[in-house]
Amino acid sequence: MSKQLLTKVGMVVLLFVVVPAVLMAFDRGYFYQIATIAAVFVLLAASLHLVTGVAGLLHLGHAAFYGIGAYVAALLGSELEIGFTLGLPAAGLAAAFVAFLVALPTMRLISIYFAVATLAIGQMLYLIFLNWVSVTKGPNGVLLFSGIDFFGFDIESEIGIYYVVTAIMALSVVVLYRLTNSYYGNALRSLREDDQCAAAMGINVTVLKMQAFVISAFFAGLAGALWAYTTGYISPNDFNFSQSILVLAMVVVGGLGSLPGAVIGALLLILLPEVLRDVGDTRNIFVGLVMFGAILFLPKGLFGEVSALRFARRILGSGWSGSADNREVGWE
Amino acid sequence: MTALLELDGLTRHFGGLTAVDEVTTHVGQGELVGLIGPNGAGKTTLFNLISGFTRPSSGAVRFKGEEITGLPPHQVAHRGMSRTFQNLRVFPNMTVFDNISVGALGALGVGAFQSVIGGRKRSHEISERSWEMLERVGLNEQANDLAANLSYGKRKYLEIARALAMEPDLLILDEPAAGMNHSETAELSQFITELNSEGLTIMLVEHDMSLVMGICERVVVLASGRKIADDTPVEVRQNQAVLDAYLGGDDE
Amino acid sequence: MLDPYYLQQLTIGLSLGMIYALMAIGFTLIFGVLNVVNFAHGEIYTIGAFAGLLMIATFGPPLLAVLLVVMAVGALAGFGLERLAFKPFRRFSDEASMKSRAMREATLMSSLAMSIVARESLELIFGSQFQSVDLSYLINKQIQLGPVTIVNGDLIIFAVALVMFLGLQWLLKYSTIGLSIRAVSNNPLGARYCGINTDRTIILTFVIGSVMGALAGILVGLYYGAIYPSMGFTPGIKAFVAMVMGGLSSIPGAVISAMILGITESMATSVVSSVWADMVAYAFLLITLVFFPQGLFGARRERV
Amino acid sequence: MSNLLEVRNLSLKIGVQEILHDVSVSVPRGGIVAVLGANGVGKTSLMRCISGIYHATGGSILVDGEDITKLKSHEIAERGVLQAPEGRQIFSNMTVLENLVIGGGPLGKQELDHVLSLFPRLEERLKQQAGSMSGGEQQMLCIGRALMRKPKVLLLDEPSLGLAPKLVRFICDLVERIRSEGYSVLLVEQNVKAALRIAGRASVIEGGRIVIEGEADDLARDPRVTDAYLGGHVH
Amino acid sequence: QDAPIVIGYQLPLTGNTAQYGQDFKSAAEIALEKFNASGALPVPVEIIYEDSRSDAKEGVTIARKFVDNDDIVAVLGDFTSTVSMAAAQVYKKAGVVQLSQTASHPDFAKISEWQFRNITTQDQEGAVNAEWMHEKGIEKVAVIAEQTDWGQSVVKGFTTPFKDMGGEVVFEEFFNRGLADFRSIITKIDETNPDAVYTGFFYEDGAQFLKQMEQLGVDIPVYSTSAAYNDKLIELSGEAADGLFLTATFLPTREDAGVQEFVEEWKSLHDGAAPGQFPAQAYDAVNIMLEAVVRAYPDVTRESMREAVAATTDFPGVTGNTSFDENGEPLKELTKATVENGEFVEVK
Ligand SMILES: Nc1ncnc2c1ncn2[C@@H]1O[C@H](COP(=O)(O)OP(=O)(O)OP(=O)(O)O)[C@@H](O)[C@H]1O
Ligand SMILES: Nc1ncnc2c1ncn2[C@@H]1O[C@H](COP(=O)(O)OP(=O)(O)OP(=O)(O)O)[C@@H](O)[C@H]1O
Ligand SMILES: CC(C)C[C@H](N)C(=O)O
Ligand SMILES: [Mg+2]
Ligand SMILES: [Mg+2]
Repeated sequence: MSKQLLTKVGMVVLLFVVVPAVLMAFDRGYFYQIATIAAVFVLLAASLHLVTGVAGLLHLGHAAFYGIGAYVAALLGSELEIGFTLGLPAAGLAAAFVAFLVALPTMRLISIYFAVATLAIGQMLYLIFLNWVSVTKGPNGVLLFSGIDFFGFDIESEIGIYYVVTAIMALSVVVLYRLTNSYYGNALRSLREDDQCAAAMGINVTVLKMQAFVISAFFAGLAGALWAYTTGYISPNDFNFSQSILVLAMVVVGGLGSLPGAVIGALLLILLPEVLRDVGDTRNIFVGLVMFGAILFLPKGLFGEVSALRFARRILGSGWSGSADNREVGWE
Repeated sequence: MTALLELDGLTRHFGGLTAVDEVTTHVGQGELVGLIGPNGAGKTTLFNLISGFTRPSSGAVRFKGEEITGLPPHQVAHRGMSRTFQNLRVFPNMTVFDNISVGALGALGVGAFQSVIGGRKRSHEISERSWEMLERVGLNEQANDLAANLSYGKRKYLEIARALAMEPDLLILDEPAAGMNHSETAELSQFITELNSEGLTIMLVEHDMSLVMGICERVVVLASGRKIADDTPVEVRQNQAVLDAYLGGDDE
Repeated sequence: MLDPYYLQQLTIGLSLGMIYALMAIGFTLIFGVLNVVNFAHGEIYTIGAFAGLLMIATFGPPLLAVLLVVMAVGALAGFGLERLAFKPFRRFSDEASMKSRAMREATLMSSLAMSIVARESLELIFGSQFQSVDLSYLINKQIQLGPVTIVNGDLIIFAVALVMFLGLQWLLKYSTIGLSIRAVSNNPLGARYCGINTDRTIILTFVIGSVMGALAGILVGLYYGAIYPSMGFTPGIKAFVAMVMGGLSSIPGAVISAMILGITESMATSVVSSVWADMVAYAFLLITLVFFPQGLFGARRERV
Repeated sequence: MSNLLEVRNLSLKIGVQEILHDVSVSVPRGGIVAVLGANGVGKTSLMRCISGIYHATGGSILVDGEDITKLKSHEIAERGVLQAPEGRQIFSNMTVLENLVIGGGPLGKQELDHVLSLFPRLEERLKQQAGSMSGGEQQMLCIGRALMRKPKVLLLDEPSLGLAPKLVRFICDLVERIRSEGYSVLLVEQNVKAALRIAGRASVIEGGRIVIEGEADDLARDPRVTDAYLGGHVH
Repeated sequence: QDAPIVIGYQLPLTGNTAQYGQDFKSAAEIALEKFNASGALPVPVEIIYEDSRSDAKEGVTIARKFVDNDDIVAVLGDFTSTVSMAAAQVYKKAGVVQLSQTASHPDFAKISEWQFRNITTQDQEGAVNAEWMHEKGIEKVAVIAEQTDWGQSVVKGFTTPFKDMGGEVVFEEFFNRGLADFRSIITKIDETNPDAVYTGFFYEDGAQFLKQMEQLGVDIPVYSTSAAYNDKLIELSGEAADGLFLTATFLPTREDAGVQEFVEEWKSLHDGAAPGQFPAQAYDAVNIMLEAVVRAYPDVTRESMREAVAATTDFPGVTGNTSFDENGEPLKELTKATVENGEFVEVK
């Protein structure tokens, strides 16, 4: 119990004292920017984790819900002058609402059929962002001049924005953590493992899937609003299929089924391209290689539920000499 | 004795095959009923019809006086019926404890909201119930092992414990003793009788005659989808049709 | 009598569908075996196109020779891909891993990683622009068929797709190899108990699927005269959609769905703006899934 | 060289868990050997090692004098060691016929007829999707599939599981018949009584070790066996 | 030796649009080398290139990075409007002048006083094309453009003046960039029987469009914008390109010392291929920036650079003369060109 408390306090200190202090020491907007974007993607990955990591549903259109949030926040801000305080929840709710609508016909689907349905939904939403010019302004995107107004405070400074974004991210991640590390999480996991069997246990599979999907969309919507407010300009390409795949990669690289894994995955895939900037034009090859290495050597992810530790112990325990006979379970 | 479960002319076709053919029977409150029959007689299909996994082609299922024909499995479960599967279905990548908690959850409600704010009482209740079941089937030492790493027999108990965690009124067991040896079967028989004596109504399919004949109060026999006998074990054992179709010669 | 305008649109749709089908066939074969989405199939397609391009640029041999070399390169690429991105994950055969989605998703990601590396490398070497192809190699010579216009490429693609399709159907239904492929796809552990060399079967599947992918790449590349590093992306998505719509492991299903997608797109373009054509195609997919949750020709879910 | 299958001092470790220790079992040509034991003692693990699904961490396995310990599972099958495994592992979305044909490998029609004559239920259902069959029907398919390759050594992991009493008896007869045709059988069985009746020798595993080993008839009278596995009374 | 003056350049060096960014870099290097060799300033000028991958996330991060680098006094780029506009928010706040060679979003230059671009607006190009068609007696036109902010402005920039002249727009549609198959659209256009097609595409989509027009036997004159001006268009589409009309601000064949110097240098670096419109655009942008540096010297600060860039008048670039109006929009002269026998030639 006390160890848990310690972790909690540690996290808070890290996010709200250590990181800003370090950033302050460098006094670099660049680092704030990266930290802020990273926070947005941590939230995004954490929200996808609920659906893909815990409930085991391969979701290939998550970026679209992120996009809905961003569009709602940006359009409310630029067209109706409804600021951040209301725009943020509105963004989350709008994404959740759309998720609810599209979930009605699709939640019956299983495995890869579900995946392809979400791909279609994601692509359709993207096409709407891009082509419904009269509302979304189409390819012109939406410019959002207003800064973050947080309950009357106007937040302009980098550190201020960092604090707001991180605070919302942290709060959301705590909620997602509690959702997944609870009996509710177990119910979701049971869907991942065997949905028919879960149904026999009295679990309403369709409704549960729908809940997970909608909740996840809600947080993706929040992430979208945060993104809109940190950049001030959004356009459809920020929410295309590649972005969905990027978020999926975060969840998987970090370790499917574990929230810290998703967080680490998001940090890795946001920070890595930046860190590798000096490598030059080959940097994305390295991103691919690192991703590959991460999956190869930690096949259940950095923090996988079906734990990496067990895996490590196994390797160490049986002395991974590379010869077939030393591998207890081989496919050779 | 009031009937807890009533089946009325239940029929199911698969293509040209009639897997379950006009089966009418009932299970009374507190009864322990066995369902036997040759392989492919339609026993599992009958269980699937009762628990909502398969829709009947015709006929009706009534549970606690209420018609439940065609309801989806989770709703049937909510009304107080829980089952195990013939081909073992545990959640392999979850711990033994978590497996059982899903059963408790199904009964107590899933509760997204409570898991975030408050809900202490509920989660306490779930863990209490899960531990209780764990202890009952003697898996408490393996509570934190992955279910996939349990041996076959232990998984059987896990499945039963999970079903019990729902605190059902009717428990349906599909071949609970398969894969167990005599002494283990005896242990299981004891366990099932104990459950039954606590007031739980149980219906089970089993090929192990020592179990069925030993503990069931009544035995229903299916052959080729039809009910060919419905009687006490003693009577059924002597029924010529049953002997021909199922037991064949002397039984051990 | 159909309006020649719609007849022409229908023809275009058919030809488009044929192109998607060409890619979907190899994709479905590989998916069918491993039950993972092979994100790198689009890169195999691209590699095939680039191999052909290099051949044309350096030797200028007859088209048939180009295709043969491309097939060889495809086979090699498929082999390499399997060794690198899939094989390492098969060392886990305990039950938890086999049933674990994490493992499946791991290969999904490893193939994604390989596809990133392959695409970025191609970009680095060739640049991301369209490559210039000797125009005489393009298979877009006009052929007039009554009121509709097609090109010789349509006929070539049709013939190749047909051969691939029939060949695979025969392979899967009647040959020992095909049965092994299906067995491994259905139950890899069971296949080992039956004495099937699962490793070899999987490699073989990758090789066959990749040969088809590479062949599709060069043919479509020459059909459009557009060869560039990210050329596999869109057809990859379409092939994926066609495969799922068809019911995952059914090759006829994938082919029919690919045709449906192609026709839907071209017909939609004639009714609404082309920017919405994909919208119609995706909506069609969703509707299909609502009525056929396991795709058009998918196996029903196993009984409990 | 009378032992067709010989398992010598086999041990298996998975991670930190020791599943088998120093297990030795041998099956003579034309003999039936039963392996008995409670749930989770390692019987299936032993069978998996023999079929090359798990790779033993110590000891060796010989078939007809040839060391197969390090061979891959398909190479082992080629040497005539076939298994009807636990969990059946049939190809659920293929037809019954296809399941059998795959099991047959290079062998063909003749074996098919033989197997179908053993299990008429399968013959009725040749075109049915294997996964939609009843539990017992799947068990027949699983055994039938293993027989399709005319195994030299047949490994049966709980063949009676899920079978009706009439069929259990039938399987016992079948196993004896297979033996009389010169095959060897290694049998894991929970139905101890039935197993001891048909087996020549038997071993009892507890906690990954062989604790009792001997002639089946002796074991059937051994109180350690009767108490633990036969509910105390001898037949 | 004084410290060099540093300029940041953000552009896509990897990813789907890398070909453009790589060309920009190449053009910028030519311009910079020439400038540093000319001795116009006692200190060298240096350009730092950062790869934005045409991704807004990376674009803003780079912008921050540039802003943080106190040595950087001005910024060039990005390529797409999307990324340029996202980055613009950062430059606006920090007060760094940003000159994009290609960002064509109607609002880009309006974001703040810090944003400039030297690409012609489509109001200008569209009007010239409309006039041109009108002169030739073309009355019914089908308009098609890629679905980007730029494509939107292409359509608007053309249809408004054309309708004002009494012309009729019989078809107006967009397509997604990178669309491989234009056949359905072409068939649809053909069905409306226009006298000409006005198109907004880059050379790659353009080549596909023209090839497929020919393939389907649709013989309607095609007009386009300077974005299609690239030798690769002809290389990719062969004879199908013949008879394409377009406006341009840059013709590598123009008899102008500046143009020829650039073209020669470019050809020597690119296996004899002539530069297209976009690299020329970048070449000019860099030179405008360098000229501004000279103007501001020795007091080269972010503020003075903004004033110096804004003061650009009649800058004689390879894409014609550039001046900035009060909004930071360029005013340029356009030439008309067509493709004849596989070559771009100026229409007098
Ligand atoms: N989905 C299905 N499609 C086709 N046939 C089916 C399906 N489900 C069951 N059957 C057939 O219906 C018959 C009854 O099957 P069921 O599983 O109910 O038998 P059972 O009595 O449980 O047998 P066992 O004791 O072997 O488990 C079998 O012959 C089976 O092949
Ligand atoms: N892949 C694995 N990873 C971890 N533990 C395993 C693995 N396979 C088997 N075990 C463990 O090895 C022990 C022996 O299992 P095994 O399946 O061989 O038992 P069994 O004797 O066949 O039991 P049953 O009669 O229930 O089938 C069990 O405790 C099981 O948990
Ligand atoms: C002319 C083009 C380079 C403009 C660019 N497409 C943009 O996004 O603004
Ligand atoms: Mg059954
Ligand atoms: Mg076992």
